[in-house]
Amino acid sequence: MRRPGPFHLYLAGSGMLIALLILLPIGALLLASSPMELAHLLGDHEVLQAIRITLLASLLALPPILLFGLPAAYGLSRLDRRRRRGLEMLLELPLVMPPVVAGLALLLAFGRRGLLGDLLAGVGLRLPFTLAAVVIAILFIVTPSFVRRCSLLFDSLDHRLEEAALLLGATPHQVFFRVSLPLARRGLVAETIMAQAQGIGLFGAVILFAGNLPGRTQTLSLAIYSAFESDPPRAFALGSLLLLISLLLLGAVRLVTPRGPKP
Amino acid sequence: MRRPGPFHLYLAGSGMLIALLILLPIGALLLASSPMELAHLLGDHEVLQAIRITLLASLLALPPILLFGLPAAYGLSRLDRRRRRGLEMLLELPLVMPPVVAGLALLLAFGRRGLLGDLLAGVGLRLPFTLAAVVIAILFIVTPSFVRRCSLLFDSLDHRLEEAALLLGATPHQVFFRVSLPLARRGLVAETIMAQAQGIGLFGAVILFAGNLPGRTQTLSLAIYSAFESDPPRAFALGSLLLLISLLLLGAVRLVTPRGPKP
Amino acid sequence: DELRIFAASSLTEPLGEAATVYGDRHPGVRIRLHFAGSQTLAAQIEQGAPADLFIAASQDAMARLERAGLVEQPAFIARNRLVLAVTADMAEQIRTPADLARPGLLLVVGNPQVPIGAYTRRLFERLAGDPGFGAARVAAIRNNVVSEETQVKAIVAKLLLGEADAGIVYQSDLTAPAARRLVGRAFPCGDLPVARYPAAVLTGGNRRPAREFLAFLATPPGTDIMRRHGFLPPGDGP
Amino acid sequence: MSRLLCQLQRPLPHFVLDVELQIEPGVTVLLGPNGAGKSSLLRLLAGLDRPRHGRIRLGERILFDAERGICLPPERRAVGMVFQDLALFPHLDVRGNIEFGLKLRGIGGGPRREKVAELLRQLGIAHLAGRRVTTLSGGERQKVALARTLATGPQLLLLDEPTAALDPAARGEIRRWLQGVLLGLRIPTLLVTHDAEEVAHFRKRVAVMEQGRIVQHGSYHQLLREPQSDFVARFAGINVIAGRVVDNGDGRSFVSDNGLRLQGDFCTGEPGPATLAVAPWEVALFHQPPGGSPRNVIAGQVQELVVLGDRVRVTLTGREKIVAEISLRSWEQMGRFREGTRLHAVFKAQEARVMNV
Amino acid sequence: MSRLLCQLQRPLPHFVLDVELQIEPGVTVLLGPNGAGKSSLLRLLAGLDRPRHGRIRLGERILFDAERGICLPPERRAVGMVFQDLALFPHLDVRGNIEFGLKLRGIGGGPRREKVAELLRQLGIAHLAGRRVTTLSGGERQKVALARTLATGPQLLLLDEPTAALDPAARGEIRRWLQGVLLGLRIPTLLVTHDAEEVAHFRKRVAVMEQGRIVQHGSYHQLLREPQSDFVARFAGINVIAGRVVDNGDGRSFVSDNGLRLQGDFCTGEPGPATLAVAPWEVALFHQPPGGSPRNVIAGQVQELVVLGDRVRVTLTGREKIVAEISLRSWEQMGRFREGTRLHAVFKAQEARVMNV
Ligand SMILES: Nc1ncnc2c1ncn2[C@@H]1O[C@H](COP(=O)(O)OP(=O)(O)OP(=O)(O)O)[C@@H](O)[C@H]1O
Ligand SMILES: Nc1ncnc2c1ncn2[C@@H]1O[C@H](COP(=O)(O)OP(=O)(O)OP(=O)(O)O)[C@@H](O)[C@H]1O
Ligand code: MOO
Ligand SMILES: [Mg+2]
Ligand SMILES: [Mg+2]
Repeated sequence: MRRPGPFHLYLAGSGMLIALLILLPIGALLLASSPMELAHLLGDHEVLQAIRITLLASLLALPPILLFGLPAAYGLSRLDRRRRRGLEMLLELPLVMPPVVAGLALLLAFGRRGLLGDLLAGVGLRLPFTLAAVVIAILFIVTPSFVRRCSLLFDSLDHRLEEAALLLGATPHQVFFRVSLPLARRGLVAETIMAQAQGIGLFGAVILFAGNLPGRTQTLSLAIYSAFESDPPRAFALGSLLLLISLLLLGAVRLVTPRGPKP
Repeated sequence: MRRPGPFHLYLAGSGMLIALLILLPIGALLLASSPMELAHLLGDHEVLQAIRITLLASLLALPPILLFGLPAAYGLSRLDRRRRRGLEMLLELPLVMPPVVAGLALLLAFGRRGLLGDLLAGVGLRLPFTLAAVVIAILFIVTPSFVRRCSLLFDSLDHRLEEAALLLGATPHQVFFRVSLPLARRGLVAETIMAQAQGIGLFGAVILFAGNLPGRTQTLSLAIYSAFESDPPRAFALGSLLLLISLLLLGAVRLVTPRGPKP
Repeated sequence: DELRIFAASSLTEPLGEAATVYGDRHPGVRIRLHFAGSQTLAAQIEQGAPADLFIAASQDAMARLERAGLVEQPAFIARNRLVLAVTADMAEQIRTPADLARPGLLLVVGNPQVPIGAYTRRLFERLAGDPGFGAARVAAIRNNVVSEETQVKAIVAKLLLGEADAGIVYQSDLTAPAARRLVGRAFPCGDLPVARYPAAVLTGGNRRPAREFLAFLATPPGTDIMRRHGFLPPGDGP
Repeated sequence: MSRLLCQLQRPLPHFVLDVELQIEPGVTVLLGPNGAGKSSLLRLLAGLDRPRHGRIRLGERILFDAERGICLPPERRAVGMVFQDLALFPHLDVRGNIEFGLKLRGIGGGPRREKVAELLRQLGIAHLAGRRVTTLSGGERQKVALARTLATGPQLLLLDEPTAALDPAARGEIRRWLQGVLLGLRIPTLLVTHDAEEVAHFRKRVAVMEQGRIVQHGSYHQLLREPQSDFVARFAGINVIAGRVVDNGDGRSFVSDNGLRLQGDFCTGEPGPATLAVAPWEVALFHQPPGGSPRNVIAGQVQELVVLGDRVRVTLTGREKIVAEISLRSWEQMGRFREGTRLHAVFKAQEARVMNV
Repeated sequence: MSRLLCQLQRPLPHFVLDVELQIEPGVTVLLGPNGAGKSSLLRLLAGLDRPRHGRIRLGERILFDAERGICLPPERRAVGMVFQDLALFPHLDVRGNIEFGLKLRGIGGGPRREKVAELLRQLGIAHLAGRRVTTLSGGERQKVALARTLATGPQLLLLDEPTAALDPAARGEIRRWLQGVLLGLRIPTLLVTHDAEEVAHFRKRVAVMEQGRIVQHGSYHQLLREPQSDFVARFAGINVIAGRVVDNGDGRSFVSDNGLRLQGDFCTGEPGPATLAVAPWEVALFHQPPGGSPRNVIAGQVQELVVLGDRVRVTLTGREKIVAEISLRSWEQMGRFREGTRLHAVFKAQEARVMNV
């Protein structure tokens, strides 16, 4: 490589600053509990349950995110600008909502007395206090920005390639699956990972909408919050555990998804 | 346009489903309080203060996000794959952290007794319970995924254009400012908007690290939490207010940023 | 003079009012109130938060700071009783706590790891030990629990929104205007667990105004404010 | 055995694309200056853009009819197109690009492999089968684009400068191969090119587009004989001099816009604006003005001199600019004159044509 | 008045790029088959890729020296390059693209506007100044790329097929204009092209690259006379027949690999492997084998026949394939024979060359 000039120092410096911003708190957290404590936690039934529910919920949220989120993003990126604006703002709104507000809004919409309450009751569905509610909370928080960001990725594709595929006889859905998706693959995988990560850390909305019942709706994040009130060191340790599990998960996802060629 | 086939119905259906998922809770929330109540809130000193602090903090967070986040993202997208992996995971980690954990980690790192406590005290800095802490909390939560996502956008640029610029005599920093940034502009603006939105909604990390001091560190999101403790309907109304303000903000940002040509 | 009070969120209303009244009487003192969960506050104080007075909703958090030598000897400033809160719709069906055993009821309680939940668990233990109530009934009641919230107000919110039929909360939670839509039902047996709110002056803070404010809370105007918001006087004993 | 009939209108930024064209099975070459609308026409035929008015019929199939509201989407038109900028799929390797269309058609296993192998062999790129297309050279990419399109067996072929990046040897080979393939397929093919040799090769049907319109349509021979526009003349390398035919008692003469007066049998046509066309190889050069009464002599100075094989192309500028092509031998006999030399150009009267415009 | 000296090595996937080249001010044409490494060489010179070994010197400046660890970054090399795929900035309009380099150099206001206006005018694209580059036609884009590079006043110019997408008229004009500009600039220029006419134009210095190496370097004339590789021969359209010179008592003869035996004065060279080169215009065609002792006659069947202006290119296949170019008139006199006709090709002995390989 070339000799680093001031610009490269700026790039590297920015990177290091941000790395520090992340590493310091994470390091401090990890240092706050001993490996023994962490190992101990893994023997705790309630902790294991919480891990199970966390993984289960974020796993259950994955198919709808991909199944509806990706086509919605693709559709959005193909709309004309005027029609996009409103939709884009709609997708950005949930980001703004503090967790309590999001949880409340979910209750107001899907709760027993909520907007859809009677409808859901009619088909015998009760969402709050169920795993389904955890999943819906994740979907509500995670999907909109997932869609918005994937649409940015689809925007950056070379439109000619899609035209070329059409002319080779690909129907629009074949174009989507065989050209657009694979071309945007790297970015989409990254977005999916980030959506999963966000889902794992979700707290406020889940606790309000889904409640906090160990073994049923208590995710690791809720367990941490609960522990924090009675036994802060345990909360620290649980936080470290969550980080380590996520690290493993993020690493594993990287291993199983062979990266496509950089377009 | 062409006649809509089943694939287009799938796209449109997915879009509608997601729109519903967003609109229902938001609609329910807005319906839960009358316009009168909202107008009333705007006369409340504490509310106005909270709005001011919210806007101030997210505005103060903006320059560092852009100033360090963009170059870090650019640098990342220019690293080779092996070195990227670890850094990418690092950037994804903060997403996983539940707000309490994030707040704790921040306290452990930058608090008076934290890792950097003595260092900061040495230079006469006390971060917790200041506006600076709110900003740092926003930075800690928002910057990593901002960087990660912007690096995806930089990845999707055509590398040849940057080479062409070099050959026309552009130094690396001129390439960055005159070619890479403008080319990725649409996406970067969108990511910046989303980062701002996320900062507005932040709660857990802020209350832990920065405290909940009205007029000093109490953001709208924290005010909602406090209201929730004393007067839940007021919390609903504040939530609606937050949404409306954000809507105005998002719309305004769209108006002031003329969109570059779609590359 | 500035007085920085870190107080448990459940004290938001009465302390807010008390601060106003106290401020009127002592124009020289500026009171800054900071409300959050007791443990959050404790963690912040541990990490060097600038506080003069700490009022917690649980002895755990206070004990933590005591051990660290960050606070002076704590004293209780109020008590709070557990009540059964029932939504207006269910007021007919749930007349006494015993009715909670009915299958299909949605009951929300506190997580045992937070104070309200710890008290609730003790309450259930007492009830189970009470022959008049019966262990079987308590088991049935526990079966109806759909959520263990980490915040009392989350329980209240769920009741207000009609998501749950009944919840176990503090007496003080039913005094807020919004809670008028809820009906309180007292628990029968005499020896009920009672929540206590310990307060302590921080060793590293501005002690004089903190002590004076604590003293004010013990005067009739202070206790009156607390009472109006559903709190009981501190009484005595641990 | 289906022909393409089209009649289309679509506004472009600077002019309206307005084309009526009939393309028989076999290759029709489409010529035209840069920005004439050639690529735009191809996109309309392919269904990637939509005409404002008109219709497109391919054999019995109606691909587009504005009035009847018919507009077949591109993927159902069975139109193969090689883009000017190729548009190879960067996420697939060479084989993947070529078999893309075959896979869509559900052609699997053996037949697909064979088809691909055959195309790879025919284009001489078998050794590249597993390569990522981003690592190919310009010419290699063009071959892949060609193979990808031909693999799908289209019923109409649109080739936008498909050999522009090929080296001349490869270009000749692929041109011959393409001709063979197309002869076998007998489908209408529209080939955009700027290469005169390519036009000579597919000489039977040539269409010329300018400013969005087809200005000439016929065999290359016709084009050469009667270039109906400046572009065609320059493309074919024909000298075209603008002027007018005037009647002067004892016969007619041609007076160029720059005042050059030429007389002789070739001055047919009605008096009025006209152009004179004469091929460079019909122009002879002399150091001294030839004897007799030289009525078709243009004097000038050598401005440019290019040796092409055994011939020398000489550009003379005087009152008018005229290009002559003489044999290397004549040039040597004339003393290897260089730029700046004053010469006299004479053309054989019977080879020059004056056309009224 | 600085020349470029380079001596470079860099491994490519299938071969090693290994070039030693000296480029004088003025245009050197770089020829070579697709995938020979031409674009790769340009990237190395520009500093976009880094050679494994070697050095590059431009005048007094050392751009690269592996041993001394010198590697000037591209932006400090003052090298202008037109990419094969152009790489125009899509976020800027035509004017913005052209003035990009000027702005970087801090050239503002009037001088910049004038410079841009001049370039726009010279390339005939003044009307496109405000257009987004994504809306340009292929040829228009190429002109913008050229203007953008020339605007910066480079000290070394690398042009990768800069006229490939231009129509012939524009190509000729721009070629002439480029020549004028380059004459004025007097900077070393490396021009990659596949266009024979372009080579004829810049005929003085031609380098031929194959498989990563410069296989021939000289004037176009030398190339035509002594094509030292199949590619050069085919590029120049020269017939090349591989075989060997054998000594047979009464003189030497040339025996082609396919068993064709030719005798005569031209059979110079040492016995051993050799190639015979003869230009198409030096080949005459006859219906009947000519009288006498025809020792340089190749019999065959007409495989292909292309009319190019006033000449006809005939490809004959017999034992060997041979291409002849005869005048249109001769062809007409021979009865306008068509594909399939059996003919005899004879070449003038003094024009053929046998080279040992
Ligand atoms: N998307 C577009 N937006 C605006 N103008 C366009 C667009 N595409 C093409 N044009 C303009 O339409 C005209 C015709 O362009 P087209 O690409 O069809 O030319 P062409 O005949 O293919 O030229 P070339 O031989 O240079 O490829 C040009 O002037 C071009 O600038
Ligand atoms: N990035 C790359 N990765 C791998 N192989 C490459 C890469 N770039 C070029 N090559 C290979 O190196 C060889 C030389 O390529 P190059 O582009 O230099 O050829 P070229 O002479 O410019 O050909 P053309 O006339 O077709 O443009 C080719 O075989 C090509 O496939
Ligand atoms: O008053 Mo608490 O500490 O939120 O239960
Ligand atoms: Mg074109
Ligand atoms: Mg190349």
